[in-house]
Amino acid sequence: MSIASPRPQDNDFTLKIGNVNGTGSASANSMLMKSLFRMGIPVCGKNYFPSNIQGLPTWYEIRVNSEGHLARSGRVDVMVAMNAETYRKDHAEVATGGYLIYDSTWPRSQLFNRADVHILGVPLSRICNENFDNARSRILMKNIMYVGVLAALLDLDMNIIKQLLNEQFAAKASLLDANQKAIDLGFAYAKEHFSCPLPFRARTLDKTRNHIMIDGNTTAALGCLFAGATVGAWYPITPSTSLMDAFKKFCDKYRRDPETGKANYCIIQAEDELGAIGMVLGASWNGARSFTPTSGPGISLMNEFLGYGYFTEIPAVLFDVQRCGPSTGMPTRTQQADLMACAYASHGDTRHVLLFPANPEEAFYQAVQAFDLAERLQTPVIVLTDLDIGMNDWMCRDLNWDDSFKPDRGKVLTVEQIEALPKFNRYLDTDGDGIAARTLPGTHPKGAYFTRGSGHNMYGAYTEDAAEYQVVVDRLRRKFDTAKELVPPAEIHASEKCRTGFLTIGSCDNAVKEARALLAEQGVHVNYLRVKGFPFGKDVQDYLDSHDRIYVVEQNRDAQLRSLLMLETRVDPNKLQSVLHYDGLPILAKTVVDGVNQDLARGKAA
Amino acid sequence: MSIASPRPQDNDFTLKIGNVNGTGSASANSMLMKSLFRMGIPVCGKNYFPSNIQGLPTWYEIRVNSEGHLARSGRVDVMVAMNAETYRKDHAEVATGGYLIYDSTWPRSQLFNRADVHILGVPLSRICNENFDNARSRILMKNIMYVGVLAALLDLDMNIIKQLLNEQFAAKASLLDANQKAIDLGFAYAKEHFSCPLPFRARTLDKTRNHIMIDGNTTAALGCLFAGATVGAWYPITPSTSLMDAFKKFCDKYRRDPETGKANYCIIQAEDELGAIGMVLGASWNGARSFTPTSGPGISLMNEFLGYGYFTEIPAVLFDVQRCGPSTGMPTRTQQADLMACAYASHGDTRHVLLFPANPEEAFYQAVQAFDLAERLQTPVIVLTDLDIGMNDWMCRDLNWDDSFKPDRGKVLTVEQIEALPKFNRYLDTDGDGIAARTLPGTHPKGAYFTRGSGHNMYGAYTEDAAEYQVVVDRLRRKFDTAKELVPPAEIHASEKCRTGFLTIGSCDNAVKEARALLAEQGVHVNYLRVKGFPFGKDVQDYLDSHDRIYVVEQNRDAQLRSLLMLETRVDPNKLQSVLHYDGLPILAKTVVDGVNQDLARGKAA
Amino acid sequence: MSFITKPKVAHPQLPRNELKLTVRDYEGAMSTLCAGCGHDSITGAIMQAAFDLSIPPHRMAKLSGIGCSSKTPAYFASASHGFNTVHGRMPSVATGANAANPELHYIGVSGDGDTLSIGLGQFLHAVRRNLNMLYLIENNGVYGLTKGQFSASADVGSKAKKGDTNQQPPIDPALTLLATGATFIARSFSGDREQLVTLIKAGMKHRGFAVIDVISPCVTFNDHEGSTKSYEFTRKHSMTAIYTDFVPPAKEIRTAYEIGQAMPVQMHDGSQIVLRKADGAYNPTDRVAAFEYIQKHQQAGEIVTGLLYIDETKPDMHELANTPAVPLASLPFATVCPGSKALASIQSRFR
Amino acid sequence: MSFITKPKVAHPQLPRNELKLTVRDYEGAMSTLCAGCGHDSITGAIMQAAFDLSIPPHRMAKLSGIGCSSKTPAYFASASHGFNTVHGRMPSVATGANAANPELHYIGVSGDGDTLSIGLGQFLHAVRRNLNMLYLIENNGVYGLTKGQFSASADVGSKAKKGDTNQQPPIDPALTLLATGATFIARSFSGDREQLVTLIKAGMKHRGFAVIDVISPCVTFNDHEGSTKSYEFTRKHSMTAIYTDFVPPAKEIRTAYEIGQAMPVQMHDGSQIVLRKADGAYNPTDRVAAFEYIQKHQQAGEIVTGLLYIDETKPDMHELANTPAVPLASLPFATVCPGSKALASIQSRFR
Ligand SMILES: Cc1ncc(C[n+]2csc(CCOP(=O)(O)OP(=O)(O)O)c2C)c(N)n1
Ligand SMILES: Cc1ncc(C[n+]2csc(CCOP(=O)(O)OP(=O)(O)O)c2C)c(N)n1
Ligand code: SF4
Ligand code: SF4
Ligand SMILES: [Mg+2]
Ligand SMILES: [Mg+2]
Repeated sequence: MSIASPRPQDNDFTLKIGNVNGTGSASANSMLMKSLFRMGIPVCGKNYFPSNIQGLPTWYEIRVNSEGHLARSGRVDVMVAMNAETYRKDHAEVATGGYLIYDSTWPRSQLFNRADVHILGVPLSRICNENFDNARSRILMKNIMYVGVLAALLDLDMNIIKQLLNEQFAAKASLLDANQKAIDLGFAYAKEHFSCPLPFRARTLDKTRNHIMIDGNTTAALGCLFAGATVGAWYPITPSTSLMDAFKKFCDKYRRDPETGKANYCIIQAEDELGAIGMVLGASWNGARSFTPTSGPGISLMNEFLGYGYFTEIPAVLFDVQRCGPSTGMPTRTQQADLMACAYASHGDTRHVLLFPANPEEAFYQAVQAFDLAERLQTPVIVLTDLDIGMNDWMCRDLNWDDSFKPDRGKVLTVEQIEALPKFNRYLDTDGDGIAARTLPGTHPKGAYFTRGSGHNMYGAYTEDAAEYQVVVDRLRRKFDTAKELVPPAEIHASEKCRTGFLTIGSCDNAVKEARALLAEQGVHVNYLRVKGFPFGKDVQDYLDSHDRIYVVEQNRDAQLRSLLMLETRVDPNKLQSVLHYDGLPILAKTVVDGVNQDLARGKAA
Repeated sequence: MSIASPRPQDNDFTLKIGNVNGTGSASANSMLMKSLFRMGIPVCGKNYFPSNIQGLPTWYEIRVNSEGHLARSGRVDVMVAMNAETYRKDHAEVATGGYLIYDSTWPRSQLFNRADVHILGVPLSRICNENFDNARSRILMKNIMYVGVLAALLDLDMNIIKQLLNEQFAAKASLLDANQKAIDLGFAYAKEHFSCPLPFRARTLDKTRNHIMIDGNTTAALGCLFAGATVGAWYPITPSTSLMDAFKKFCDKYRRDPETGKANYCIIQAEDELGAIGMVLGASWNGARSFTPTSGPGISLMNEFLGYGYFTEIPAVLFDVQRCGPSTGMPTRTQQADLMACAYASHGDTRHVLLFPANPEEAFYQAVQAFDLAERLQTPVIVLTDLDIGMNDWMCRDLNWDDSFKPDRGKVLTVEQIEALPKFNRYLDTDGDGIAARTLPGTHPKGAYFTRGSGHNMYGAYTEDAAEYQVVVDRLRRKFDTAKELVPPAEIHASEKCRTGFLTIGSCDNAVKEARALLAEQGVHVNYLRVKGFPFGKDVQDYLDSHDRIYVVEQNRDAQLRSLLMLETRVDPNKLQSVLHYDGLPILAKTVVDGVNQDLARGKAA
Repeated sequence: MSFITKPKVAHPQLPRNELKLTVRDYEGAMSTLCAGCGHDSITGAIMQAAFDLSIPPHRMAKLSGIGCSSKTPAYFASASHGFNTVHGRMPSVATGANAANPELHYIGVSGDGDTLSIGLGQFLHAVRRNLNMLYLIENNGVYGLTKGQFSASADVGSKAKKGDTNQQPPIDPALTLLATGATFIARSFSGDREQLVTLIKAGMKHRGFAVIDVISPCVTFNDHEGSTKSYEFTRKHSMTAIYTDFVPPAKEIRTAYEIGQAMPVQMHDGSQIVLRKADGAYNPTDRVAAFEYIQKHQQAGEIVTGLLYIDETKPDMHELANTPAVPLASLPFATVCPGSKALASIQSRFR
Repeated sequence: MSFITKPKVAHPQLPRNELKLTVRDYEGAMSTLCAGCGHDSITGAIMQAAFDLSIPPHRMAKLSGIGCSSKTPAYFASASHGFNTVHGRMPSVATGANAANPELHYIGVSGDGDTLSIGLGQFLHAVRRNLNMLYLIENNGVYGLTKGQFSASADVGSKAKKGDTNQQPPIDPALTLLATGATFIARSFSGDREQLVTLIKAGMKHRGFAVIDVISPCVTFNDHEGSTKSYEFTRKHSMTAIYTDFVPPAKEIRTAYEIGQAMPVQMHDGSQIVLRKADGAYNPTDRVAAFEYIQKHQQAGEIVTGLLYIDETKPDMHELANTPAVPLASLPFATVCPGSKALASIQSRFR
C-alpha cells in the first residue's frame, strides 16, 4: 500500500471496537484487555455504552501504554468496526496511518475510502456461517473471532488467551471448544492475509506485577464490606447499580454465618432514593454502619434528608457515582458536575463532608475512611466517584488490608459512661471539637434523647429561642473546622521553585499527570495537587498561597471545583484558571495541555 | 415614682404584647396597629408565634416611628404581659424607663421588681369577670380590654378605634357592643389610675396617606392574580400557606365567570412538593401561567424537578417564603438561608433565576415580573421572600396597576408561524439570545416535539453524542447571560466620592437603611445597594468595582449572598465584609451599625 | 383547531380513518427496545386505537416517566407533543397539564417500577383526583432499563434471571385501584392485541382516570423459566373475565347479545362500551365482587384480564374544580386580570 | 440488657408492673397540643399499653413524621429514644432502624396527612416489607399543624371550618391495606380508650407491620358541625365489628367464650389475642370478607372499628432477609470484616 506506515509503536496504541449492544461482545473485549495485562503491559479499558439494553451502538476502547499513561487517549490506531450503522463514524475516527478492521463478508470499498488508513477486511460472518450452525452462537463467535484476528495483528500471547478461555469456560467445555475454534479461525485468517504483526504491537513487559484490573464500583463495594457496613439501602440507578450488586455478591460469600447460614448483612432495595437515605439514617442512628450508592438524580431526591442528617448529626455514607447531567442527562456518560449539589445539599445553612477518589484503588480506601469520618463527625459523608471510575476497567496497585485496623466509631457512649453521667445532653460539646457524644437506642434509659430536625438546644430539647438555636448552629460550623483536619490530605507533587500548578480532582488524575509529562517535554513545568476531600485542609490553602497561577482542571461546565475553592479558601480568584471538559467522555491529556498552552499564549502565566 | 422618666418620645417607641397562642389576641393587636396607622403615624407589626396551635407563648410587636424606620427595633418601651408563663422574660426585656402592664387580678410585686421599669397593674380578669359572663368571651374581652388601656396610656384616637370596631363587627352587632364595652372599661380604668398619656405617646401625623398595611404573602398572591396565573399547585407549609389562601380568596371573587359561575382558575392541593412542582411544570408546558408557593423543605424536595425544568426549558414560578433552617428548623422564625440552595438547585450544571423582594410592595411587582421572566427565559424562576416579609404587617405605598400592561409570554410560536416553518426545531437558537422558540401542545402537528430530561440535541432529538450534547448546555449558559439583563436592576443610593458601601438583600432593607441614618449621625457615610435579582446585572458589578469596602448584610450563617457575589462577579473577595444575623428574628439596625463600627475599629475600612 | 398531519407516505392500499389518515400517520420514531419486548406491541396497539378513533395526532399528549416502558411515547404519534418526565412523577405533570388544557387526549405510559415503586404515591393521588387520562402500566415485573431488578409487581416465588427468588408480596394494581376508588380498571396482555386495542379505546373515552395494567414481558430480563411475567406463563395463566366491545357514537349496537350477559355502558361522547361476561358470575360495576373475583383467581395462580371495573358516573378533576370547558391556558389576559379598579378596591381593606 | 428506669416519683398507691414501674414511668414531656385534642388520648393509651406489657422504656423506639400527631412521641416514654423524622418519611427511617436492631419495640406515630398524602408511597412499601412495628395513624381528616386543610382521609361532603366542602373521595387506610397485603389492620377511636389500649397491645405483639387507624378528632379545625371526623360524628357512627381481648403469655384463657364466636390467635411470644365477633358475619382472617364488610358499612356511613384483619403467619422483613437474631449493629468487627487473606483471594479474580 502507499500509506505512510507510522513509526512502529510497541506497546503504545489505542484499540477501539465498535459494536451493537446486547450482542455479547463484552467477554471478547475483556479477553483482549486481560491478555495485554497478563503480558505485563499497562492497559485500561473504557466502555462507551448507550442508555439502552439492546440494538444501539456501543464501543470499547483499550489503551496500551508502556509508560503507564492510561487516561483516554483521544486517538484510535486500530479500529474494529463490527457495527455497520457506525461504519462511517468509526472510519472517520481512525488516526492517520491507523488500521480499520471490518467484516468484509459484505465489502464496503466505497465507504472505506480514506487514503491514510489501512483497511483490513475479514469475512467474519462468512467464516462463522461456514463453521458454526446455530444463529445465536454465530453472532457470539463473530465477536470472539476478532480476538483471534487481533491476536495475530498485535502479536498477543496465544497461551495467555488459551489460559483466559480455560478460566472463563472452566464450567462449560462445549463453549470452550467453540470459542477456541473461533479464535484460531480468526488468527489463521489474519496470518494468511495480512503482514503480521502491525507496527502497533504488543511486546511482553513486566509492568503489571502486583496490579489488578478492576472497576471502582467493585472496589467501593469491597470498601463497604471491609469497613463493616451491615445495612445497605439503595434504589437502582446507572452508573451506581453495580456497586450494590458487587456488595451483595461479596456479602453472600463473606458475610454468611458459617454455622447458621444467617446473613450478617441486610440489603434493602428501597422504593426510591428518599426511602434509601431514610433507611440509612435509621440504621446509622441505631448504630449500624450503613450506606447508599446513587447518582445525581438520587442526590437531588435526598436533599431534604441530607439536611436532616446534617442538623440532627446522624452518620451516613453515600456514594454519588456521577453521571452526565443536568436532570436525567446522559446516564451512561461521565461528568464531575455534582460537586456543588453535594457540598451544599439541602435548604438552609447546610454543608457536607465529601471525599474524591481518583481511581478504583482510592475508591476502596476512601470507602473505608468514609465510615470512620461519618461516625467521628456524626454527619453524612458523600464519596463522589464517577462513571469513568465506577464502571471502567482500571489498572491499580493491589489492595492491601491491615488486619490490625480498628474502625473509629466516634463518640458513642457506653453503658458505663452513661451511668457515670449526672445527665446526658445530646448536643453538648464538652471538648471543643464541635462534636457532641451520642447514645444508641436501647442502651440505657438515661441515654434516651429525642432526635428532631426542628430547632433544638444543646441539651437536645425542643427550642424556638433565638439564642439557644444559634448556639447549636454555631457549633455545627465549628465541627466543620474539625472536619478539615480529618479528611484525607491532597496528593501533591511540587517543586519549590515552580510557581505554576495544577489543581484537580478525582478521575482527572491520569489525564493531568500525562499532561504534566507532555508539558515537561515541551519545557513547561507545572506542579500538581489533587484534592481528596472537602472541606479543604491547610495543605490546599498552602498550595494556593505558594503558586501564582493555578490551573483548575475538572469535568463540568460551571467550574464547580473552582467555585468551592473560591468559597472555602482565601485564594485570589484571579490566580485560578479553569480547564474544563464536560462532553460526557473522560477528559484527555490533550485538553489539559491545550488549556495550559492557550493560557501561556495569552501570556498570563508565570 | 423614683424612676427617671425617659425623654418624651412622641411617635417613637415599641409596644410589645406577650400572650398565649390560640386565645384570639390577633384582632386586638391589629386594632392597635391600625389605629396608629390611621392616625397617620408610620407603624409596623411583627408577630413572633410558635410552631404550635394553642397554648404556647406568642408575641406581637408594634414599632411606631415618625421617621418611618420600621425594622425590628430590638427594644421594648411598653410591654403588655398577658402570659404569666413569660412574665419573667417579658419583664426583663423592657428598656430602662419603660412600662410593663399586666393583669393585676393576681398581684406580682415580688416578680416585677425592677427599679428602672414602671409597672402598671390592671385587674383585667377581675373587671372581665365582673362585666361579662360566659367563659370564652371573658378571655377574648381580656384581650380587647388592653386596647382600651393602651388607648388611654398612648393617647390613641378613640374615634378611630370605634370606627375600627364598627368595621370589624359590622355583621354581628352583639359582639360590637361587648367589645366596645371592654375597651371603654380598660380606657376608664387607665384614666383613673395612671397619669395618661405616658411619655411614649401617639400624636396624629399625616405620614400614612397613600399607604396600606399588608403582608407579603397577600401581595404576592395579588401579583399572581394580576399576572394572570390560572393554575396554582401547592402543599401546605409554614410560612407560605397564607399565600395560596389569599390567592384562593381573590380568585373566588375576581376569577368567577359572571354568567356561568365557572372558576377561571384551578388550585390543586398536591400530595407533596414533588407533586406540586410537577403540576406547575405540566401546566406551564401546556401554556398556563402556573406557580407554587413553598418554603425550604419544599425547595429541597423539588430539586430533581427544578433541574428538569432548567434542562427542558419549561417556565415555572416558585415562591420560597424562607424560614429558619436547616432541616425543619424553626418554621415560625425568619431567615435568608436558601439562597445557595435555590441558585444551584439540583445535581449537574444547573442554575436558576431568582428574585429578591424587600417588602410586600415589591413582592407584588416581582410576582408579576416572575411570570414574564419565566416565560421569556423558559426556565423556573424562584421568588425568595421570607417569613418577615410574608407574614408580618408592613406599611407600604399603594399598589398600582397599569391597565395597558401586556404580559410577556415569551417565544411561543403561533399556528401561522409554525405553518410557515420548513421544520420546527425545539432547541435551536436563531437569534443569539440563547432562547429557542417553543410550541404549545395541541397547536399544530408540525409543532410537535418530545420534551425529555435526557440528552437532546438542538433539534430536540435524543442524543448521547458528546458534541451535540455540549451545544445545548453551552447555549443554556448563554441564556443565563441574557437573564442578567432581564432581572430587575438593584436599588442603589450612592454618592460618587464615597468608597464604602452596603450590599444587601430582601428584608434586610429597612434595618440597613436605618443603620445608614444612624451611621450618618455618627459621621460615617456608607453607600447602599440592594440586589433584586439573580444572576447579577452590570449595575452590581459596577458598584462592586467602585467601592473599596463593601458590607454584605444578610440573614444567614454561611454568608450565602457573599458567596453568590464571589461566584458570579469579578469582585475581589477581600473587599467583602460580612454582617450576618441568623437567630431567626428579623435583623436589627443595631446589628448592622455594630458590624460596621467593629470593622472600622479594626481599621480595615477606607 | 383541526389540523390534519400530512399523510407520511401515500399508501393507496392502506385504510384511512375519518381524518383521511392511515395508521402510519400515528407512527413515531423507530423503537430502540429489545427485539420482542412486550412494550413494542403495546405501542402498536395505541397507534391502532388512536387511528380507529380518528383522533387528530396533535390533539393527543403523550406522557411518561423513566424506564424502557417510558421511552415508548417516542415510538408513536410523532405529531403529538410528548413529555418524558422524571422517574415516577408523570402523574403530577399530567395533572398540571390537564388542569391547563382539558381538551387534549392524555395518554400516559409507565412501567411497574415507575408506577408502583417510586411513583406509587403520585399514582394513587391521580386516581383520587379522577384525572381524565388513560394510564398504561407496561408491567413486566422488573426494572428493565436498570437490568432486571425485581419491581413491586414481582410475584412471590418469581425467579430472577440472575437466580434469586422474590420473597416480597406484590402490589397488585387492580386490587389496589379497587380499594382506592379508581373509576376504570382493566388488565390485559401485550400478546393479546385485539383485547388491548379495545381496552385502550374504552380507556381513552372514559371520562376520568383509566388504568390498564398490561402484562408486558421483558424478553431480556424476565421471560425465562420460573418467571411469572413471561410470555409463556402469561399465556398459560391469563383468563378473560369479561369481553369488551367498543361501539363508536351514532353506530347503534347490531350484534345480538344474550340477555343478561351483555351490558352496555354509555360513555360521555355518546359512544358505548359493551361488556359481555366470559364468566356469568362477574360484575364489573361491583367493587367488592370484582375484588373478590380477582383475589380468588389470583390465589389460584390465574391472571384475570378484561375491563375489570368501570364507573362512568364519578366527576373528574375538572368537574370537581368547576373549571370552564375552554382551556384555562387559552383565556384572554383581560379575562384573568382584574385591572386597576379592582386593585384599588382590594386595597381599601388594608387601611 | 435490662435496665429499669428509676421510678420518677414514689407513688405508694400507684400499681406497678412486672418491672416494678408505675405508669408514670412511661410518661414523657408535657403535651403542647390543644386542650381536648384526640392525639393526647392516644398518647395516654400507648403509655397504658406499654405499662401493661411491662416493656422496659429504653427498649422502645418512638418514631414519627411531622404534624401535631407526629409531635406526640415527645409526650410519652421519655426514657425511650425518639426519632421525629421529616414529613411523611418515617417508614423508611423505621425500616433502616429495624434492619440494624430487631430487638427494640418500634412504635410509629403519624397523621393522616403524614401517612396518606406525602407519605403514602413509603407507608405502603413498609406494608409490603411487613416491617415489624406498630404504626398508629392519628386520623383527624385534616392537616392540623398547618391549620386545617383537608387531608387525603377527608370524607366526601365533609365541611371545613372555613366553610368549603371536600369533594375528593378519601383514601381509606383499612381498604387500602387489605388490598396491599397488610398483616394486621385495626381501626379505633381516640375516645374509646379500652378498645384502643387492647389493640395497641395486640399490635405491639404482632410480628410484622401492625397498623391502627385511630380516628382522633382535631378540636380546633375539625370537630364542628358537618365534620365527619368530629367526636360527636364518630361516637354516633362508629360500630365495633369485633371485640379483642389480649391474653399475656402463660396466662391461659379463663373467660368462657361462646363456641364459634371466640377466635384465639396465637402470637409469637406466646401471648394470645382472642377475638369475639360483635357481628356473627364477620371474619377477621378473610381479606375479601373484611373488604366487603368494611366497604358495605362505609357506604352506610358507619365506621367499623376493632381488629379488622390479622395474619400471624407471614414472614417479617428479617425473616425474609434471613438476618440473625442479634442486632447487626452489635456484631463484632472481626465478624463483619473478612480480613487480608480474603482480600487477597478476591483480587486473584481481577488479574
Ligand atoms: C430518580 C431516579 N432513580 C433511578 C433511576 C434509574 N431508573 C431508570 S428506569 C428505572 C426503573 C424502570 O422500571 P420500570 O418502570 O418497570 O420500566 P421498565 O424498564 O421495566 O419498562 C430506574 C430505577 C432514575 N432514572 N431516576
Ligand atoms: C416537606 C414538608 N412539607 C410540608 C410541611 C408542613 N406540614 C407540617 S405538618 C403537615 C401536615 C400534618 O398533617 P397530619 O399528618 O394529618 O398531622 P396532624 O397535624 O393533623 O396531626 C404539613 C403539611 C413540612 N413540615 N414538611
Ligand atoms: S430490557 Fe426488557 S423492558 Fe427493556 S426493552 Fe429490553 S425487553 Fe423491553
Ligand atoms: S390543631 Fe388539631 S390536631 Fe393539632 S393539636 Fe390542635 S386539636 Fe390536635
Ligand atoms: Mg418494569
Ligand atoms: Mg391530620
